[in-house]
Formats: sequence, structure tokens, C-alpha cells
Amino acid sequence: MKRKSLLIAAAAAVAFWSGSAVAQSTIKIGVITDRTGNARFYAEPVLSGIRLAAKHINANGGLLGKKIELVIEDDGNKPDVSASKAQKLIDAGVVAIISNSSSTSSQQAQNTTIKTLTPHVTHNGSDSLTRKLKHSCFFQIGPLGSIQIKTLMSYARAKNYKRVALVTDNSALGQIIAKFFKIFLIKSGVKVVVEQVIPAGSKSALPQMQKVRAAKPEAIFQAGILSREMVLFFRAYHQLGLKQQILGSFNLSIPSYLRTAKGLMEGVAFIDAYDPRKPEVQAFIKVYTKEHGKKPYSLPAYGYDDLGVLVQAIKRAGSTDKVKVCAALKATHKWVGVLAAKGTSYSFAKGRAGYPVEGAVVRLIKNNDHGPVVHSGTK
Amino acid sequence: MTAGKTFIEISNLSKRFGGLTAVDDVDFEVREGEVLGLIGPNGAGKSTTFNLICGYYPANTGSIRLDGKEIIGQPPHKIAALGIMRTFQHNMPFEGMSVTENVMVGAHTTLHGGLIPVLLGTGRARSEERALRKKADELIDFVGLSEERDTPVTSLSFGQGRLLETARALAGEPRLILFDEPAAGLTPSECVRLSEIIRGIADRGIAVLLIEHDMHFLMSLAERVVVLNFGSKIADALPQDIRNNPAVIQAYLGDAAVIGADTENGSGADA
Amino acid sequence: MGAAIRWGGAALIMCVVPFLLPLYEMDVYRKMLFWVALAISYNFLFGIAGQMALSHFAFAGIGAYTVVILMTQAGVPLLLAIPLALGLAGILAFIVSFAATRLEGFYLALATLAFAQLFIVILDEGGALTGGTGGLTSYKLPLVFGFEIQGPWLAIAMALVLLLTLAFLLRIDRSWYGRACRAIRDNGEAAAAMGVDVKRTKIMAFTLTSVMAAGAGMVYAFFDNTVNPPVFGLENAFMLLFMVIIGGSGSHLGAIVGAVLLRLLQDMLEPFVGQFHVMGLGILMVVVILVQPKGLVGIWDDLVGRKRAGRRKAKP
Amino acid sequence: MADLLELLVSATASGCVYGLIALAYLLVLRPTGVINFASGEWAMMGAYAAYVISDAGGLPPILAIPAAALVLAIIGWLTEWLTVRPLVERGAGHLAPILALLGMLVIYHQVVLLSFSEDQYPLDGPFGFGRIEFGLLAGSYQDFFIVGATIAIFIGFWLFFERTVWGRSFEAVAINRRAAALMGINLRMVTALSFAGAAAIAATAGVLDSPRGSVEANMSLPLAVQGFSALIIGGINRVEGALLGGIVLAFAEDLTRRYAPIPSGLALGVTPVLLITFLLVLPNGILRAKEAK
Repeated sequence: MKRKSLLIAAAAAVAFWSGSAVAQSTIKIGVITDRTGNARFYAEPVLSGIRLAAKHINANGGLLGKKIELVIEDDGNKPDVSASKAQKLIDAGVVAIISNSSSTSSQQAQNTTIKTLTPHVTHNGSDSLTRKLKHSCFFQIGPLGSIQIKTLMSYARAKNYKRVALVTDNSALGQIIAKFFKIFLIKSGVKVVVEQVIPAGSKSALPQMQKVRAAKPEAIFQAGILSREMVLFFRAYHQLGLKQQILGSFNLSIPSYLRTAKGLMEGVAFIDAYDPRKPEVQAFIKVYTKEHGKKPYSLPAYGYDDLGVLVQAIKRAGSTDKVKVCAALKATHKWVGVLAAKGTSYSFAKGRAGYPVEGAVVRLIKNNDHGPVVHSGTK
Repeated sequence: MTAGKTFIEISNLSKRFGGLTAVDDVDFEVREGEVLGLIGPNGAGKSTTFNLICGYYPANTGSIRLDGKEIIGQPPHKIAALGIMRTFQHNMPFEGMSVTENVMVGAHTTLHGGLIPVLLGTGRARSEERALRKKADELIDFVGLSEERDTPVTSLSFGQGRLLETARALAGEPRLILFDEPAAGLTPSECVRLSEIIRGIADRGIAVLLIEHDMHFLMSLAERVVVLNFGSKIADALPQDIRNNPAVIQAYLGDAAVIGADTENGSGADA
Repeated sequence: MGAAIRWGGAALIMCVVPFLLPLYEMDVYRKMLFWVALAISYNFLFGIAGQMALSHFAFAGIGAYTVVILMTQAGVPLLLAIPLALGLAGILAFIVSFAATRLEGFYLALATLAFAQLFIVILDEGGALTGGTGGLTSYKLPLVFGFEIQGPWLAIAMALVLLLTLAFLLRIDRSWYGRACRAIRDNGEAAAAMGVDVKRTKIMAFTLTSVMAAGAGMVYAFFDNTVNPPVFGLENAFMLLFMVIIGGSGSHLGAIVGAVLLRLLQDMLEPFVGQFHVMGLGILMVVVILVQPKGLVGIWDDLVGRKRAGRRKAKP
Repeated sequence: MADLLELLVSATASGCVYGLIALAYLLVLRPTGVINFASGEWAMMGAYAAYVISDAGGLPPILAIPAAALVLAIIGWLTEWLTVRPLVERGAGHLAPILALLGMLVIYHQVVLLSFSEDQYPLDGPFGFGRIEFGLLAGSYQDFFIVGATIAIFIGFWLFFERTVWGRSFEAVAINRRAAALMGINLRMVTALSFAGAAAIAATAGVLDSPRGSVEANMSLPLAVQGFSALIIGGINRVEGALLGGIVLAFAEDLTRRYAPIPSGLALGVTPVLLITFLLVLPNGILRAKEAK
């Protein structure tokens, strides 16, 4: 019995003994995505954007004369698996890694990329991803929670809100966005009179929204990202006859809300990460529609820019050497991608979160569709 | 085969379940090394008395004294540690364990080392384990299961299971073993074998308390018989006197023929 | 003497291997060791002591979080933080174990599942102490005698925890205590009649194995230098159960086989079946339960048994 | 006051959904002794079935409910036939079917996850979400519809168990399988029908609940947890216990969220705390078993 167990343990250990010989005829970019877990439905559209970008670049002569090869790993949105998969990608010889599952998973994967000094890019919008870390080669390209709230605040400035409600859910990202919403609301002298969480698995948001109603806020800031729970939020809002303006995060730009919360979102202001007035966006829409036969929204654009940022850096670095790519990424200055408002551009020169502070736009839901841009930037 | 001094003394024992008095002011005693029969019609309170002795239920009133010390209120495992072991009416082996291991569990109360010596793997812990295994093997030989040592417990026959339970109870070095209808369900030859074993147990100086419906089996073993009816004791006498006791005959009226009849087959299970 | 050589050999191999492996394989290897360490202690609790508790992974989380919080927030040195974290896990386990003495079968599963849920709620709402939903990150193990413990050295630490756990469990399993646990699993009433203190034995089994889980969790906390609630959630609690069942519950070897197999499954199967590899887990579970309730080691035993029986027949 | 009454209407509707899931657990648990953690998956699959039926099949919502229940009844029956019956016939222990069903849970979940391309789908209720008032009681059509449908289902089951020969035979099996078999009751049929019925009821719960939010794969685990919590709170011995447990649980959750002075995230602890308390203090739940007749 004992001998058997030990033998098995030893055999398993030996089974790992394998080398990795890499012949580089392509430029490998690693993607950690979620195809089996609960972030799958957000990760897949982003992945389609990454793929589209790779196809587009390869069709136009490739990168440094080589073709881009995407090496894709599934982490099932499990943080510890994500860290292992990051290592697997690095061992497979990728130049850089794109993290495309939840921010918790990206966070755990960072630990591997820090140790190996591998360029690591994600569109996760959590401020804490870069604040907590001393990772010099980690870059966020999505609008941070802080940028989203600043943009919303600037949009709402004319309305001069003094007392607002803050509603979110109990997902990791929803909590982090809410945290930054709160910090900036307080900074701008706005009082958060009531804070409510609609946890996953709720059957109704009525108790929370009654509390919101009782606190008589002038507006409701919405930071949640769980789709079902957000529908509960909208339903309770209407059932309780609330009339306050709702100001929501980028999450409400996901089109499936227009189907599940049909008719419930009229007039809601939400952050969008891209600006349809921009020529780059129009071009992206054309390419995407040709490929997939339907109009894209911001999630595929996140993926498109994830790769876009990396590619422009590698081009400037003129090499796939990690240190050089890192330096080039860091030196990214005034790069214009699909994301971000007209007239703004990416610069990592100052920090590791490159989404332009003025880059987010506010749109309103009109006729159950994403309406025109009503505001952009934080000024 | 002479009974020694009294070591368990039961007095004024009563147990009620809701409105039903299952055991009503019963008293009797068990002497060292004797085989004491406990009989009575169905529902007379025999099994309840058993379970009171083993500590499964607390008694409502009365006392059970072992060497003069009250044991009512002690949980079953403490009672076992005091030297009272039992077998079950329906076999209850530990199915996931070997025959030897089953018997070794029976010796649980005789072990003295704690967990620390086991973890340290001290010589004493090891020698205790070796001695225990040897003792278990001897007991398996004693009940005649030597051939079945490696058989999975689940494939033992019913009679073999009964023998296993007997060996398991003996492993605890008990002063008293309670048998709950041991002959029920056994073949005639198994009955003979078991009654030899029970006699052998008594010869070792261990007292036996025997509930049994098979009067032939019981009468051939018991040195003294206590009869219960509707929870009360109605007789406490030598086997030969029981057969002629009018109160007992009255109690068994419906089953009068059973008393003294030479039943070849064991009577059915006590439902 | 032979035993010492075998254990020493196993320890040597398990400690040398991580230095030979490429980094990814090393990382998978040490995480696999973590799962194996949890699976063997869980096997003792579930397979041998018969307690279907779903709190085991939560205790790994308690160990991990406690040691990190003690070191990074309270400034407790490592050598003191370890016993303190184990002690806290032990006390909590001792309290929870009273549920195990009152509840059986799936009722115990439900109660411990509720405890595991409660643990996650507390982590999520713990504010700065637990880092909330994002967990704690970017801490580091302090230098031990000027030496930085990381990478394969953590694999060694986990290997030692695993071997210690295994040695511990094998010893008690083959003693009076292991027999008492099995007896309670098979028939609590009969065990009590044999003088086994059912309550005490159950409490001990639950507390001991939970502390072992906490020990493994403590090492795990420094693998990626981050701990967060999703890792210690219900999904992994059930995964542990699947490992033990598929490998063969009640068997130490089974637990090891189950943990190694399921951890490797997602890496071996994924390249071939892609998104369907998680479903493979469910299918494997159903098939094992239907075909061989003793798990994969049961199949092995059957094969060996048949071969032996065949040989025995052939001889005379 | 108006707030409280409005909350109670909505909480009652939530409680009814929990109660139906608890009933799905109960229907399997009583005759077989098996707790089926996949009940939450059945509810989720029922919601997806209703979506497909009403979206692609064009059936009106009121007909999509029985249609989804029927689809799930078939799945429930197949589940029993494939994974539980072989185990029962082999005489495997109580735990084996529970574990096999856990395996099925993973399979169900993955099949749904991989068969649909978006994370959520809308499902319409038969009467929409208009507001309706009965004196002081006010709530949405859907809430009142959930309550009405649930009461009808529970009355139906109560009558079935109390008044019909078939129902009695289910009860007999629940009390003693062997004795019931000796009485000539077809155990196989009873078990198969229990699973089919449980799946249909779980599906109904999913279909009733989904219009309030949406149809999505993630809805299964919370429903499974809330369902068995309701079951334990109400007591596993009586059909009406399931409904009572569900309503008590929903009230506890919603009233805590509304009135307790704690962060609303911490209110998530209500369910596990209630579950642990009931298991340890009142393991038979609120409703005791009826005295044997």
C-alpha cells in the first residue's frame, strides 16, 4: 500500500520531465481566455476581436515579416489555473500574454508574468490591478473604474447632484468598480446616501431598491456587472416608480441587456469604451461585420485593441525580445486604437493603465438601443 | 458451572415510551460466569431491558449496579468499557473491514496507548498491535472462523456473521456478554455449534445474558431463567421450574405449546 | 529500515523533480501536490471516517488566509504564524466538528456546505482584512535565513507537507484509531457497543484532517503570492469530492490517483477535446459510480485479483 | 407599511420559487432517500427549454410552461433510468446515487453552457409585469402569477398524496420501500415517476422565476442551495413543508436585506446561518412528520 502510493507519486513526478524545444517561425502571442467557466460569455466576444486583429495583421504582411500565431489557453476563470496557464504560455515561447477572463484571474496570472518579466496586457477595468502591483510590464487598456466614474461625474456635473445612491453586485469586478465610484464621488463632494449590493442568485432587488428609494437620492450610480441581477435592478426601479437618472458602468454597453431588460433602460446613461463617431471605429465595424455578419459592440473592440497595442509596440521594438517589447510598450505614446473617444490616444508613458483619461464616452439608451454619444471625457 | 458472586444488580428498573411502560419495576441479578436466560412473549420488554443495560436508553427509574456502582446514565461505549459486550439480533458487522479487523475493533476498550505513541510508532504501540492481532486470530479460531479469515465480511453466511459477532464481543475481554436471540435464523447444526461456543464462554468465567425464543436452545444452556411479561418480571427460577410455573404458562397462553415443546426449528424473529 | 529508505527515496524524488521541470510543469506539479495533500486528508475524513463534509477546502482557505494576514498585517514572523494559523484552523474545526457528531450523510454535507459558503461571505465582506472579493495580493514570504523561498522550493515545502500528511494518516489508519473510524463509518451503533467513543472519534477525525488541510493551504498561499475567494469556493470543494470518489474512496492510493488524474485531465484532455474537458469530469464521475464504486483503484484491484485467482486455479 | 406589504408580495413570490425547488428535492428524497443536487440544474434547463420553445417554437408563454415541464420530465426520467436505477438494483448505498447525480450536474451544466452562445436570454411571463393592486397588497402580475401557480401546484400535490391511491403508494414507498414492494407497489415506476415529476416541478420553478431576471446558466447553483435550505427549514416529511420553508427563507432574506442594519453583502450569510441552525437545532424542520396513521 505504502509502496504503491510512493511509486505513483514518483512516477507522476517523472511524467513531468519534458523539455520544450521552440523553433520560432512565427511570433507567438499568448491569450488566457475562459471557454468553460462563468466569464465565458464576455471572454468569447473579446477573443473574436483578438482573432480578427491577428487575421487582419497577417493578411497585411504580418509583423516583422512573420505571421502572428495566437496561443490560446483556457483557464475556466479559475484564478490559480490562470497562473499556471500563464507559465505554460511563457514556456511555449510567447512574446506577451493577453489576459481575457475575470480580473481575479488576471491578478493571479500577474504573479507569473512578473517573475518572468513577460509583457502582460489586459482590458480588465479594475484600478487595483495596477495599483497593488509593482509589475513594470503589466498594462491595462480598458477604461478603469476611476475613469468611468470621472466621466460620469463630468457628464452629471451640470445636474449638480449632491446626494446619490450606489448600487452594485457581489462580483469581484462589480465590487471594485463600486469602490472607485465611491472614492471619486466623495472626492467630488457628492454624498453617497445609500449603498446597496444585489448578490448573485437574488430573486428580486426590491428590498435594496426600497432602501434606495427611502434614502431619496438625486441619481443612482450603477456599478454591477452580473447580468441577471442587473435586470432585477431595473425591474425593481420601475416597480417602485423611481424616476432618478441611472448612470452605469461600461458593463451596460453589452447589447444582451437590450434584450433581457427590454424597455426597462430608456434614458439610462452608460459608459461606452468606444466612440462611433471615430473613423477607426467605423473601419472596425466594417471589418467585423464582413467577418461575422453582424455589428460589433465594444467587447470585440477590447480584443482588437489588446492585440493592437502589443503589435505597435513590437513593431517599434523591432524585435520580440521581452525586455525590448516591454520598453516599447512603456514608451507607447499617442497611439490611436479602436477604443477611446475621438481625439484621444493611448500613452503608457505615465502609467501602466493606458486608456486615455478623456477616452470614455457617455451614451444614453434610446428606443431600446445604444443612442448617440452625449458626452465624452472628464472635462 | 457454579455461579459466582453477583456482579450486576438490577433493581426497580422502569422504562416508559410515551404512555407505554416497556419495562416495569424489574429486578434481577447476574452472577459471574452464569448463563442467564431472559424470556417472555413478544413485547415483554426483553430487548428494552437489554438496551437499558447497554446504555442505549436512560431508565426512568431504578438502578443497574455493576460491582455496586451505578451505571445508569453512562453512554454505551462506557458501558462496553466496563466489561459488558453484546451481539445484535440482526448481524451488524463492519462491512468495509476484514474478519480479523472486525474482531480487533471488539478489543477497542482493552487498548491503553493513545494516539501519540501510534504517531511516533513507539515499540510499545507496535507490540500492542501485534498482540492484538494474535488475540484476534485466537478468537477467530475459537469460534471456528479460521477458514474465513480473508473472506470479505459481506460474503459471510448469516451463521458465520453471528460467530463473527461473538468473537468480536469476546475480544473486549468482557465480564458479561448479552446475546439477543442468537439462534434465530441459524441452521440446526449452526445452533449446536453456537451453543457449544456459549458454553465455552461461560466456562471462561464470563457471564452470559441470553434472550432467546428457541426454548430448546435456551433451556439447554441457561442455568437460571428470568421471565418478563408486559414489562414486569413474573418469574426468576431454574429452567426446570419455569416449565411448570403457572404464571409463565398463563403469559404464554397463546404459545403454550412452545414451552417445553421440543422445537427443532428456531422460532421466528422477534418482530 | 526498508520503510525509511522508501520514504527517503520518495521524498528525494519529489524534491528533485521540481528542479528538473520547466516552469509551467513545475507549477502544475506543485499545485498537483497541493491537491494530492488535500485529497488524502479528505479521503481519511470522507472515505475512512465516513463524514461527507464539504468544508475541507474552506479549511485550506482558512490556513492560507490566516497565515497571510498574520504575516502581512499583524507582522507575525513566519515561524510563529504557522502554529498560530494551524491553531486557529484547529479551533474552528473543533467547533464545526460538533455538527459532524449530530448529523450524518447528506445532512452533514449540507451543514458543512453552509459553513463553506459562510466562509466565502466573510472573505467577500472582510474589507481590508481579507481584501474583499479581490483577495490579498503582492505579499511575499520573508527571507528565511537570508534565503528566498520560491518556485521549486515551495514545491519542496508542499511535498514535505504531503509526505508528512501521508505518513501521519497511514500510521493512524492502521492503528486502533483508524479501525474505530472505519467501524463508525460502517455501523455507528455497533462501534459504540464495542466501546468506541463515537463522538470523540468523529471530532478528532474532523479536526485532525481539517488542520492538515489548513497546513497544505498555508504553503499554497505562497505559490502565486495571492489568495482570493473564488479559489476556496464551492466548486473546488466538490472537485475534491470528485477526486476521492473517482480514485477510490477509503483508499489512500485512490485519493492520490484521483487527484493526480483530475489535475492532469484538464491539461491532457483539453488539447484534444477543448471546451468539452470539464464535461469529461462529469462523465468520468458517473461512469465510475456506475461501473466500479471502489473507483479506479477498485478496477486495478479487480484486474490483479482476477489474475491472481487465475494463477491459483492454474497451479493445482 | 406600504413598503413592507410590497416587499412581502415579492418575497412570497420568491419563496414560492424556493418552495417549488424544495418540492423537487422532496419528490426524489421521500421515496428514494436521495438528495438530488442537480435540482437547480433542472430549473435552469427548464428555463432554457421554455426560452427555446417560446422563441423558436413561437409558443405563447403560458403554454411554454407545461411544454418545458414536459421536456424536463423526460430528462428527469432518463436521468433516473441511466444513473439511479442501475445503482438501486445493484443495492449500492445511499450515497452512490447522490454522487452519480452530482456527476450529472456537471454534465447538464456544461451541455447548456456550450449549447448557447450568449450569457443571458429574455423570457416573457404570461401576463407581463404590469402592476396590480389588491387593496394594500401590490405587486407585479408576474409575482401574483408565481404565487397563484405555486399554490395550485401544491394543492394538486397535496390532493394527489392525500386523496389518490397512486399518491398513497408514493407515501407507502417513502415510509418503507420493502414493505411497499411486498404490498405489490411497483417500486420502479414510483421511483421513475418521482424523478420525472421532480424535474418537471424544478423546470416550472425555473420558468416562473426567469421572467423576473433572465435565463442564464449561473442561475442553477443559487437555486440549488436555496432549494435545499428551504427543504430543511420546512421539514422533509410533508409536502406543505417545502412551501412553508421556501417562504420562511425568502422572508428572512428579504427582510434582512431591507431592515437589518448590516451591509447588504453580509445579508448573504442569512441562508447558510439559517440552514446550519435548523440542521443542528430543529433537524425535522418547522413541520413535524404526521403521526403514523
